[in-house]
Amino acid sequence: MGFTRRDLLKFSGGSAAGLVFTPVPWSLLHDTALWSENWPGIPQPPQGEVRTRYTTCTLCPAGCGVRARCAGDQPVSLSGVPGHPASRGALCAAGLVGHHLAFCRDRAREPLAHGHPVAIERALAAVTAAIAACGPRETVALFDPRPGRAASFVYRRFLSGLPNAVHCAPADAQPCGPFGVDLENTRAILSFGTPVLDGWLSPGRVLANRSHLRLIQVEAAYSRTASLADVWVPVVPGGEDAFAEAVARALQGGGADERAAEAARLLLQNKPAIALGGGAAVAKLNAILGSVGQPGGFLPRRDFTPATDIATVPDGSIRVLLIEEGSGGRPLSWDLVQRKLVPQNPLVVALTPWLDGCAQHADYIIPAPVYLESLDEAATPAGSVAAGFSLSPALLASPGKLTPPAEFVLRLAQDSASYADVLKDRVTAIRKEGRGSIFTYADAKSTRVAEIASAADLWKAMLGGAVWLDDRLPTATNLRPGALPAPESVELTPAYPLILIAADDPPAHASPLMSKLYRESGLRRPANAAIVHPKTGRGQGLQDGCRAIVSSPSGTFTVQTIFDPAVMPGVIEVAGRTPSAASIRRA
Amino acid sequence: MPDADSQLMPRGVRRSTPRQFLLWILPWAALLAFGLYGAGLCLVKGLNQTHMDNRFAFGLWIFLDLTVIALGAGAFFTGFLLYILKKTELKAVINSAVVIGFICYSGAVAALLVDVGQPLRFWFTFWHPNVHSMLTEVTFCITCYLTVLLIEYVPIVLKNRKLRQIPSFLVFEFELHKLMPVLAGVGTFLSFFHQGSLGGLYGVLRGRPFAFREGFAIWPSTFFLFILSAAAAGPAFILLTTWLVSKISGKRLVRPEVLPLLGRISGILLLPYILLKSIDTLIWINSTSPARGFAAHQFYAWKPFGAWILFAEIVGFGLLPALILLRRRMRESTAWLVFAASLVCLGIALNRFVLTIQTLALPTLPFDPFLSYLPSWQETATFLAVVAYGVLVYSFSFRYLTLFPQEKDLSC
Amino acid sequence: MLSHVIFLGLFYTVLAVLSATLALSACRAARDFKARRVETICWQATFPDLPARERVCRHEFTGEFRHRTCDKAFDCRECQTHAALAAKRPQGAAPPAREVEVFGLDFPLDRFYHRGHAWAHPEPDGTVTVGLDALGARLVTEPEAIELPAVGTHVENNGAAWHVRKRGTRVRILSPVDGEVVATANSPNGWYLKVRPDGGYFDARHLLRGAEIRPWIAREMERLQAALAPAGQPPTMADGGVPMDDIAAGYPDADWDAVCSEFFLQI
Amino acid sequence: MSTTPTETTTKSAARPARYGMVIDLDRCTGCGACMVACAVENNVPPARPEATPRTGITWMRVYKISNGAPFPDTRAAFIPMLCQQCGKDTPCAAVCPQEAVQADPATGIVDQMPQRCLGCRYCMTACPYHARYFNWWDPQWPPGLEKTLNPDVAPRMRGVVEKCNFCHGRLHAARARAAAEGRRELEPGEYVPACVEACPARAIVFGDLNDPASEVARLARDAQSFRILEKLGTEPKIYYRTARSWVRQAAAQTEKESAHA
Repeated sequence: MGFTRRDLLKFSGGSAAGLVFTPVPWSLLHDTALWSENWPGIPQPPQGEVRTRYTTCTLCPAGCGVRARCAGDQPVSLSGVPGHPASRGALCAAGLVGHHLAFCRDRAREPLAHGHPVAIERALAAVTAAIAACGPRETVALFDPRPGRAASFVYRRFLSGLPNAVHCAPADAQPCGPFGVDLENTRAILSFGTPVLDGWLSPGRVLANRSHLRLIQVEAAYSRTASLADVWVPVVPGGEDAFAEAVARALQGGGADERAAEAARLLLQNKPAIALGGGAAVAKLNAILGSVGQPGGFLPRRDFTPATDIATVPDGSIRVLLIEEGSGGRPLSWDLVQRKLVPQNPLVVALTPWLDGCAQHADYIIPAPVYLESLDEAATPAGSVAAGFSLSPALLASPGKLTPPAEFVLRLAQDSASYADVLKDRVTAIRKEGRGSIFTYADAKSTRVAEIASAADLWKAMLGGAVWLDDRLPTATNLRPGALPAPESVELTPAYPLILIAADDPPAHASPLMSKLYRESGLRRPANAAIVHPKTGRGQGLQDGCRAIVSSPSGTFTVQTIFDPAVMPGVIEVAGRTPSAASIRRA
Repeated sequence: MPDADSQLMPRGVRRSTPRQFLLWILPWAALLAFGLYGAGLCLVKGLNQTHMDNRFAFGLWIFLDLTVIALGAGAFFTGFLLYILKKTELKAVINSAVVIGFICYSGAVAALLVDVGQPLRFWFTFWHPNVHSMLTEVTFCITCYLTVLLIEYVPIVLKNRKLRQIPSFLVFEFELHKLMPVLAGVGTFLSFFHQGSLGGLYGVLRGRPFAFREGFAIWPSTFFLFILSAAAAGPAFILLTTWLVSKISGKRLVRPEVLPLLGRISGILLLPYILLKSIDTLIWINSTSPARGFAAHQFYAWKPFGAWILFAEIVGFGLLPALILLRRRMRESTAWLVFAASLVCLGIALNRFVLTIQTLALPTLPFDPFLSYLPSWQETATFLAVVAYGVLVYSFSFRYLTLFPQEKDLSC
Repeated sequence: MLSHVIFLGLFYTVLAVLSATLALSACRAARDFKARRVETICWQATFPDLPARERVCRHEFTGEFRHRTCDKAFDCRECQTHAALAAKRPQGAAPPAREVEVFGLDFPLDRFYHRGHAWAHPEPDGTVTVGLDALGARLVTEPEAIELPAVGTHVENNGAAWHVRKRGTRVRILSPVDGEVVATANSPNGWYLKVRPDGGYFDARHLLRGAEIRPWIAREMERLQAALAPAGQPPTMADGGVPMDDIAAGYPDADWDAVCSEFFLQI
Repeated sequence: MSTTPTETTTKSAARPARYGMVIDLDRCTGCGACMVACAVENNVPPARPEATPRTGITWMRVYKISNGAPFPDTRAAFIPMLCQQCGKDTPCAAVCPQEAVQADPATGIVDQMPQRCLGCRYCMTACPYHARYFNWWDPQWPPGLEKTLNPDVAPRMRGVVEKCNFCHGRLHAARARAAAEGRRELEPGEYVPACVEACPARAIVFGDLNDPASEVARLARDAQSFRILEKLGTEPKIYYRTARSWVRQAAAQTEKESAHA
């Protein structure tokens, strides 16, 4: 009686049936569930004792206080500092994910010469040589996105040692010149295209005062500010001055059209009121409103760093250009730069954390640390009525090989001091002056500088997260705010029948998380979108969503058209463009 | 020397040559393989392979499941009529009905396993059931009923000409067959519940005023409508398949009186269904929907889902076939019979489509747009795989098993 | 909570019913094996699946019915209809050793014929010899193999008695008698089995005899012609009606599997 | 959100909390800070490039709505949408086949348990607010970014549904702190979700709707406050308020033709 195949089958069948009654299959089942819970590829969040550290945001001139929640040494989330004089405990969306910037793509990680790695000494030598070779009519220029910092003083000191050098800055670097805005007491704002509720000054401070502000927004685009303003006055780009004049007339009791009259009425009913924007007309309005030097208006403050608007530098004059690019903010337009450079072999050095923007065209790229990667500073918070200063201690480990722009300039100037020394000197100076008080983030307390024992203590306090604010100046009416250049009016030609204006643009560099959320919620139009009124679009033979080519005197670019009846007819809105005449046609 | 192939076929019936059969099988096998590839992609890479999204969380697959389960209802209902109500004429199609039911349910379950995001957790529903969820009811009943169908399928397989030569198989089959009424009873019970719960699935969606319905006790009206419609569609589908198979194989499979009988059963069930459906719709339009802040007409304001779809469902695919099937003279003509049966099946499909797709396409938030959805090729492939699987299983069963007992007597 | 109980209760009841059904049928199957009812059950399960033309009642041959299909699986011993009709019939004992000759086939009348073409012949010693009738014999002349049951095996009426392999087809011959095999003989023309009937008494009520045989064989021959005729052609016999000794040899391209199944009542 | 001792004592009478929000649509500037803070707090991964607005995960999502009028009469507003934490026969909780959605009676918070979720997405079809999101992809962070994950919240796996849970992690943390100080009840304002904390416009007020003294309860009772799809009878706990009648029209009414003419 042998072991037949039948027996084998019986045996296997029996054992299979028996197996069901053992715990084996069930535990296996359970394991699969566990496995599905920590699926391969799900990262483990960092562990470590949770600590709170403080710093100051340097992504824009607002200088908001930042409280960082850290697991171990790793910041895992940022939030505002309650009671902060400038930010009032708020952070903007970009600020909330500032700690992601270090991990963005297209970071510059080592010094590059035309795309090839180079020793920083070589770069220094090349720049020095180029400066030495400067001709009589050629200038050395340094673009400083945020004048008024200790770094800016380093730049100025360096430039002052050169025959003809110019310290450039963006046009709107210091919106109100040596003045701050006394928002806390302002009752009405007549804004000409200023994004009052969309990043102007310190968002927290503006919004904290929103409830007692009447806002009249004079703007062609129905921007987010316009949508939340009490009154939206759509005017043709370039028509702002005319409207300002009209309001001025109305204020002085003269006749004006209905919209201007209503605006004037609002301003008179809610004093003190101010007008925001460029041009003589706006300056005149402020004079009529008596908003300069008065509570609730523009108040003078001590610090002001005169810097040349790069647009006003004569074309074809810059031989050597050093461009500092911050972690955030709008990048400098290369079209503009090109116009300013000398035709023959100019030298452009980009002191930037990013490989895109102007860096693509620069001869040398000196990688700069991004926000939170190295000790940095924030100058007077935008629009503050008193000079201010705060440190931005690093929260992230610096990947090395990075040179803060100021550091590079110091080495150009053969100055042995480091950027940290410069900041220390600034703090020492503040202590020496003894004016004003510091607000420490951790305990939300204000302390008179005079009461702080030593510069070292002040330094320590500032490193721990604090902002210094100067005492207010006695109000003086004889001052005039430096008027911004008026928005030049656009004259249309048969070739360029439409007006190109800027739509609110997404930041050039942002956390992938933030851009994802904006994209998916449709809260921001894509960067390459051209938004037009359906009538205008059809008039130009376009369809909603089709690809199109926009051409303007300054060049052509392709876009995706979006029809939106909210847009002013005859206008094309494209993110991050300067107003000009333009035409659009189907691609 | 008789070849193994014909050895497996039931005696006394003619089947196509192995060559012809292969030619018939191959394209379907290819389709199945392609579909399995698509499904595999979805399982390995995740459901991003589909075109479903957070707003169209259900898509082609759920529509498929609902439809095939409705069409598969023929199995339980024929079994019910045959074993419980002793309608012996239906012996002629019961085997075929069981096979179809098995195909439909197993296909649906397979599709569901691809459809869920975490197939490994399928058993969680049995472990922590939320008994208040219609889906739990569906899951439990469908798994049970699939087992029932499997048990009903076994005897048919064991009666294969080769297998029956093993005495133990034949004896087991013999004994099992004696207990068929029990299985039929259980099957009927289960089917009533899950067919209903499938309807309840949408009826309970208080967040979707288009689908939400009032009802009795814990069951919304769709619960009962689904049972009735499925019972009506089942026989119609068997009628259709039987006719189709006999056309394709060129054989007479059942006595001439069987198909009209199926048609009559379908018609008898369809008429009350249409009646109740119309009443339910009226109640919904005039009371249920307005009470939740939605004027019913606005559901049909979005192209292409105009009010025509409602009329088509009730009149074109409901009343019309019901009337045809209930007229003896028309039933006598195969053409009318088949036409009406196909209308019934299409009507059921349309009904399930509306409940799945239109429900999800309609916006609920006031500031929200109407959404459209088009399945990805992976989804479509998986869909086709289920179809191909069905055709293959049926073809093999038809070739090697006795699906239509009357065939051998009719064939000479 | 209550809903849980109700719901899960129902679910587990269903599961219980299902498994019980399976278990029950398995047990019954096992019991059948013990009770040696396997062969009978196999026949029971096979009979309904036979084509209607093979299930005609024997009383159709004798013209007592125009159309009647057997519902007792050819076991006339349990059939009241048969009992009634048989009672009417004059029960003269079959005249010994006379032969019926149909289409040149000899059917001795001293034997009882099973519908599966086995004959049974009660011997004086109380045993029953079982063999293949003339038609059956010619269908499986010169078989490739003959598988006879071992002496001592119990054969069931309508159960498999022995197997013959012809042209690759394994044909099972149905036993006309219940009993124990006492002897086997591998002789194609004579008897195959000697069986001692159960209870020592040979009940032949279910077997064909006497006047039934001629109409039966006549009908069988028609079917044979139909079965042998290639599809589509009118049935003809190669030798003008009289089947030759080895029919298989005469029809090399006939589906022998089908033919044998038809006449030996196989599925 | 200051509180007097008497309030706290009344609170400490063991009454279950019913956390809710009032969102002031007239303050919301659509800056998106709430969305960002929410995603950071809850470890929502950045989307794959192939993700669309309909496959991405945004627990908190700011919709832009308009009155549909053309220039210059067009008006726009922003509506932050999140799980509305339905309080009465919660649609999603009722349909989940395996109790992966649970409404906590003690807080009224509707919570999703991703580790039990089957991914059948029935709850998503049940939700009238489209506040539930499915993980269509394996979660993936750009290299380095996974170091910035919030240690208090576990990232979800592919194939499960997730949604806003009022930053449940923060509630647990707050309770732990309270327990450490020997308190059984939370002070008002001790626990706020990330979006509330982050909103620069302070447009979101959060608190216990059961606490009549709380600001959120007061605002919810305000005539300007309303709830979206209130007629569905699911008792959502997110209130919206606006003085602009057209915004209320566009947000509260369900007649869609006008909104999408």
